[in-house]
Amino acid sequence: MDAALIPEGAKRCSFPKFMLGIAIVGAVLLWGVYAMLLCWFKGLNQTNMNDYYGFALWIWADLAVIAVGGGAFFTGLLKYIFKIDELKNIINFAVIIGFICYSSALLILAIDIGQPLRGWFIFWHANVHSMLTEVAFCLSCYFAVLTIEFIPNILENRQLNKVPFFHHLAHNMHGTMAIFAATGAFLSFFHQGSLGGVAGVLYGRPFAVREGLLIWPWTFFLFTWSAAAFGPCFTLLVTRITEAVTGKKLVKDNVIHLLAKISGWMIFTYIIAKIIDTIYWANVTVPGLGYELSHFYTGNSLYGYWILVTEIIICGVIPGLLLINKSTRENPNLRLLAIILGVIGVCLNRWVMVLQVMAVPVMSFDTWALYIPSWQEVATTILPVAYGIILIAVTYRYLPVFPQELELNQSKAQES
Amino acid sequence: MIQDKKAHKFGMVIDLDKCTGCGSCTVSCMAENNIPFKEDESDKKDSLTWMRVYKLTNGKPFPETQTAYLPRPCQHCGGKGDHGHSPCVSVCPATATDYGYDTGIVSQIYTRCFGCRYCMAACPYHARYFNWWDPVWPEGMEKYLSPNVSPRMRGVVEKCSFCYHRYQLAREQAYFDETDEIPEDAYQTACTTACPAGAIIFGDLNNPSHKIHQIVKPDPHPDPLNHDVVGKSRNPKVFRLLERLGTNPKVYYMSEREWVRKLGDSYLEGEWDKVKNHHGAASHD
Amino acid sequence: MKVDRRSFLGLGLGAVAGIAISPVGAKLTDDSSIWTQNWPWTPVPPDGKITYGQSVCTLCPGTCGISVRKIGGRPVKIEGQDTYPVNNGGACLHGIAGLQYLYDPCRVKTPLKKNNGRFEPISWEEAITLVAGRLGKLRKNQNPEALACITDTNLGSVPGLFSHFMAAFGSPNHVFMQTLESWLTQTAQTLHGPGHTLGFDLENADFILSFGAGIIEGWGSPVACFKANSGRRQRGGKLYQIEPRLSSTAAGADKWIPIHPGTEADLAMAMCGILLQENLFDPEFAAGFRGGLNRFNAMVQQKYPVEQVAAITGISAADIKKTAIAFAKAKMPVAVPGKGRGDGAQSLKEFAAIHTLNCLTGNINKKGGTFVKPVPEYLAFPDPVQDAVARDGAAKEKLAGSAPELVTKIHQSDAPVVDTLFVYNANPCYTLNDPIQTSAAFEKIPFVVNFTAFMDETAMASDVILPISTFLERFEDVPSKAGFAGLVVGLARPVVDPVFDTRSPGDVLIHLAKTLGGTMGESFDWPDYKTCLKSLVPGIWNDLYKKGYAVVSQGPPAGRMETNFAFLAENPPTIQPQGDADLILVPIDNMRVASTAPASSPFAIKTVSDRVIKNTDMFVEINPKTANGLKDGGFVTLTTPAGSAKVRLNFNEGIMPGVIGMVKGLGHRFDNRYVAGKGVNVHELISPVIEPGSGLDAAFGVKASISKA
Amino acid sequence: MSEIENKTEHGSMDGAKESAAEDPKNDTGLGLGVIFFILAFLICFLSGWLLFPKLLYSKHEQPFNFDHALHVQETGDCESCHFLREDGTFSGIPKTESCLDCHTDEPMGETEDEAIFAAEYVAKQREVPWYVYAKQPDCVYFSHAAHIKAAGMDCVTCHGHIGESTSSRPYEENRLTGYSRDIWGNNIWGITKNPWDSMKMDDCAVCHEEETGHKGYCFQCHK
Repeated sequence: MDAALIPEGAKRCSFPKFMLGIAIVGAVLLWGVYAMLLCWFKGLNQTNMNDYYGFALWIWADLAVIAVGGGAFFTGLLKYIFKIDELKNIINFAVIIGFICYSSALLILAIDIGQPLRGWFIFWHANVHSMLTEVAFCLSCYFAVLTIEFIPNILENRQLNKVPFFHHLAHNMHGTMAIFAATGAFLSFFHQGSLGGVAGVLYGRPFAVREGLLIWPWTFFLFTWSAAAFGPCFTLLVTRITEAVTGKKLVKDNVIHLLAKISGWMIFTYIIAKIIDTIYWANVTVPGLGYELSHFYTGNSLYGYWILVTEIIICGVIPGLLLINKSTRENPNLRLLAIILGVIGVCLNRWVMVLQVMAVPVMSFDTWALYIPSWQEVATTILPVAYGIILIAVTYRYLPVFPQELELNQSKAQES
Repeated sequence: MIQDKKAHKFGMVIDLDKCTGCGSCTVSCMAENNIPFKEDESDKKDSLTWMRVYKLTNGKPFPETQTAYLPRPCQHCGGKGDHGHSPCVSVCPATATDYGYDTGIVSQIYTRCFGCRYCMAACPYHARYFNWWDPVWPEGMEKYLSPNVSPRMRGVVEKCSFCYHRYQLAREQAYFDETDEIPEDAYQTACTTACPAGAIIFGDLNNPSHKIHQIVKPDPHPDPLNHDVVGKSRNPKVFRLLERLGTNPKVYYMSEREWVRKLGDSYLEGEWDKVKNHHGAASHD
Repeated sequence: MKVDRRSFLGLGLGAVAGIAISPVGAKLTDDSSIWTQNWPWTPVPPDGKITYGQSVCTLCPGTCGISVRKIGGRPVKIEGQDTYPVNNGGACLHGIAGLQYLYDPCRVKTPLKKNNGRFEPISWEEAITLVAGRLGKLRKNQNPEALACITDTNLGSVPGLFSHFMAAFGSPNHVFMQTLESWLTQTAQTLHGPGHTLGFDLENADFILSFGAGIIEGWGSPVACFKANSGRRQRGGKLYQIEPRLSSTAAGADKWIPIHPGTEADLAMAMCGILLQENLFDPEFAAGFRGGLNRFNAMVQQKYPVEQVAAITGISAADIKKTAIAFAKAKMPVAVPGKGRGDGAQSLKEFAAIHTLNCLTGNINKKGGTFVKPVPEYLAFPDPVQDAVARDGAAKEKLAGSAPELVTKIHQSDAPVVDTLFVYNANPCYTLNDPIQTSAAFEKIPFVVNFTAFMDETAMASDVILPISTFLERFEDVPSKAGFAGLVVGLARPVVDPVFDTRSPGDVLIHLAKTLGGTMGESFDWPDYKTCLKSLVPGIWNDLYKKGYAVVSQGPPAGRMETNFAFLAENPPTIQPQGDADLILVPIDNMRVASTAPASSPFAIKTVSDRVIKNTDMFVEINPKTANGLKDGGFVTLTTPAGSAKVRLNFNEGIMPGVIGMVKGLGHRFDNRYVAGKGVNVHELISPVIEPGSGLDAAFGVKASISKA
Repeated sequence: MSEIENKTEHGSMDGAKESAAEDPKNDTGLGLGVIFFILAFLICFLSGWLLFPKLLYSKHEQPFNFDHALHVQETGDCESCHFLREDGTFSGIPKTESCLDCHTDEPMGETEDEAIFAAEYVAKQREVPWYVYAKQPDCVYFSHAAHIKAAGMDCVTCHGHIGESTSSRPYEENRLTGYSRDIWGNNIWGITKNPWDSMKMDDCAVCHEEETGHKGYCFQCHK
């Protein structure tokens, strides 16, 4: 039915099967859209957020998708600037994942704000002192860059590529991609960082506040670093999932190993920095404000020291070591474990830097504030996941996303 | 920044020993500022009360228990070093809230706010409130709304304004009378005038003739122990909330009771005894 | 010509390009954001000229002067009136929320008649004719005493007009709700003879010994008391608070002395004993002691020895002695009776014992002391014109001494004792202990006429509702009361035209009497209430009208006071709480909740702690030691002899073990989603116990048990 | 070579058909496309510029015509009717009561408008529901006293020569925002020649910046 659109030589499942899958995920998507419309038309009373939890699940989801979407800029940086050519075999997919993550982030922001129709005031009446302004500008610009990076891949669709204009456009865009990759890396550095800055500048919140360099608190650098470290993990994870779903090998092992190795070193160095930051914060920053470390990890039913251990040791040090070490890195199961732990780790870090910040009492007579999201919040948070799955399915089906796909699956095709 | 010849610094001092926790300030504030109410207001984390009264306790068992009340308006922080970079103002992405260098009041434009709530995350006092709901009054009750304060729409953040509209009214009177002076009693907030116990005193911290200045005796120099802190009270009975964070609030509290003063901030074990008699640069003279 | 894809593409692109470089996009983006700034469903209050109106708040016995800010003639804010001699600026939260009462959705908007259990609107003429018809029959049948009347108080011209009406009609059955003032009058009568009441000069006293009086929680005239308390702190005056719970007053006191609930009278008796024994009473004042001081002394020494009282009250003997001696040795000591707001169930024995402490110190009718003063007499009512029917009826024996006693009598009797009942400014079907019984008693009364502004529980149990204007819409004289030291009469004045089709109660009574005609009409020979009021207060009308108030008396009353100990010397029995469970439930007065009529405003309810009401569930306070394995915040069933309720626990270290505290004023059952349907009415768990000496309900609490729900 | 091949086959055939239509030699399609483009562009462009502003605003006539010039002639100034109250607040549009200082329910002149005023408003003791051209939204606080008294400005500076008008023009209201058109200004891009051509926040800010060196803080102009 849609054979004409499928990349030449690639094998795809039947159209009805494909549509069935899309329909199932689409139903989830529609559920999310329904929740989104409720939030837009009835207001944020549809959520379980409150005056203590002005930032909650959505902002966490925002930070998390941007962190794991960091694979796009970092892989681009490595490929186009550091000229690590093997990565061309995964860069397309990294860009798509990045595109999904960033478009999701923008969508979530559009739901999250109380007055979506006035959202553009952030640009029009921008306050340059606000980290969020920096986030908004860099995020939108980088999203534009990602779109530009994504376009050549779209134009490589068999039908589109037949149009000479599109064909040449795609070709030329590939040629200039280094410029965009550099721009993207620059923008990403700032918005990943400013997302870290969002928490780090809150000097009214001892749990979040960090000292830093010039106007940037340490969390600024930690966030950029962690996005670069864990973003590739997520790219690898999604690649692995796509391989599992399609039942095909899509990227050669040497590429995977290389990216995993780079990620491993990034995680390892990041986690050392994070440990230093935590120790400094716990021993200097916080006592200086009159708080014991235990204040932040006791006296409530959720946030205990376990979260610190999980984030730093289990989901930081361990994946780092597993990916640095050649034998564990090249063991598919251990590698998978490491990248899963890594993704959990960075998401947990973003959770802590949003939700735990809100939960900790600051005034001595205040109490811990815990919160459970409403179904509307959960649905709108799952919405981007469903959207991502659909977009990956569609792009995989119709675009030559994985340059090595045909090569890796030739024998199979011949066998049949 | 307006370099006013005579910049004001409006502030408040609340005597916690006089405060009875009666709630008049809260209600006066709600009536003055067109604050709506809902069917269920028992979820205090979703209840618009610019002026909230907290209950403090010394945590001791019966019969040693002691309690006190602490009314908490917006603290109108001057920010670190009192430079006007209040925690909430510096983070607003749309410049919908700013620090008035001529009054020391943190002001807002509700109609510019697009509801990102970053300011709420920044405020450790929970002084900022979000309009989760459309403001709705029972039929006919909207007749008592005051035109001096615009009712806020759903989806924006609001907070105590130190009844800025009363300042505006006082200024209009002064313009009409062709004088520069606004007498102390011409500009008083709704909570101050309502307080039946006379526990709230409001005025210009920069004006030595004002009662608040005489009670608080703000230290113009940075605190030698923490240079972010400016305007520490030289009155041993007066303290501020979370002073150590360097937010530099303009709302001061006063109590004879040491346990009450201690609750103003967090202290490591043994630390309180060292700092409790430290009252700004003056105590080093 | 072939229209193909390209044509459509051209059309689309052209349209997009054309719109894009026109102002449509930019303007609509901007305008849609401006639309969000001016949503048509967000109200825009109209502007206008600022003016001020002055009136007196009648929501509670506090009688504060208020200033109403109006904009374009529309009242927008109520504040305390700076110059008013009761509150001197400042106002309580209920008064400040007064405009919510004015526009309350459960205001009665027009006269109503009950027909088959449902109210239907009728005109004022119909309503008056209906009531007059019923009343006319009573008089025709020579049975005028079958008309009874409950008003909140007996003070002021409006309750006075009701009394006048009852007298002219020929019924002795005008009873009043229990108020602090009624207890104080009874106490003064018992110890000093009829025609007296008590006032407390808290503003100047240097040692206040409060037996549970919520001095900063609504006792007496709340704002005046708040000011006095702040003044006391500045003066360095002392406050000792004796009560089972760490109330705000206790927390703000110099000393909190926890006491077993209901044993205050014993303590006061023991303290009297100490004062007498240690010769710490004032010999000069003692010259005026009558009626068996010695007998009293002998009795207290025998019946209230300190050690025994220490065991009963839970206060150590040493503390009792120390406190009594400190009190006696103070320069200006005042012992203050009246637990909580002082308007709930209390005991005359307790009031008398506490006031005896004042008498013994001799700090009576002196600055900073207790004032034994005449009941207000500023109203010059003409004698009612009575015909034979009225004279006969009025001479009959009074059914009851108080509203709770009347209700109990009606409830207990099989024969209809009352044919028609007037209720004015009271909500007995909510406020009295055992309101279910009260409502049942109301069912037994064939014809209940309610003069009320709000559709409350009692209004719902009435047959005809005559909607009255609020204190912001009408004239009324408002005398200070409830322990206020001096006598200030204020004038409530209309600051706004009646919002609904309501009338002043005085005008309604005049209209009703004229409709009845004959001697009734002659007794009410005024054209309207305002003229009537003017004629009733000839001496102070000018002050009232010009200044808004008249100070009738201030400072200590002149003259020596005689004190009669006969009542106490008999050692009247102490009222014990009903039931035999282990715990004791006591109502708590919370300043933020109105416990009598009218109910709280939405604003007031909004300020109530989430440890009192959460959603619609109510918390009761207990000491963690009493919990017995139950959890803080957990649901329990609270059971008393009168009933049971599902409530949640609020652990409070500041309440005596064994005591359960429950806030008064919640659990309303009328139709107002902002105020009613939240929590439980504590009165539903307590049955009235009429104290023999006073005829008033003295059930201060009840035995109770809790179990996991 | 089976499935994939076949599909590719089909695919290319589809492609071939389409490319025939797109054959550059057959340029009627393209030409028509261009014509449609131009047509649509012009229609949308012109309606965006000319029709849209008309649709965006609804027009209302004032309850009756008001002759400012005549009244200024009779009273001598603006302040007789538009005055500062003793508390410094601004009276705005006069209430009927103020008009009664001169007018009665018997018309003084002979205009039809005054007759309407006398009969409909004075006699019936009603307020005239004037449309206010310079009405700011509810979020705006504006102090006339600050501008008249402290800054010594006159009415014309902001309001223009309304005092010289002899008739009331229709009031135009933005259908979406409810604003008077005078706030944004007649020009749809907000371009203005005179201060009174528009009364937006930016217009206030420009002058404030010039006169006081600062735009002012939020609450200076917002409530």
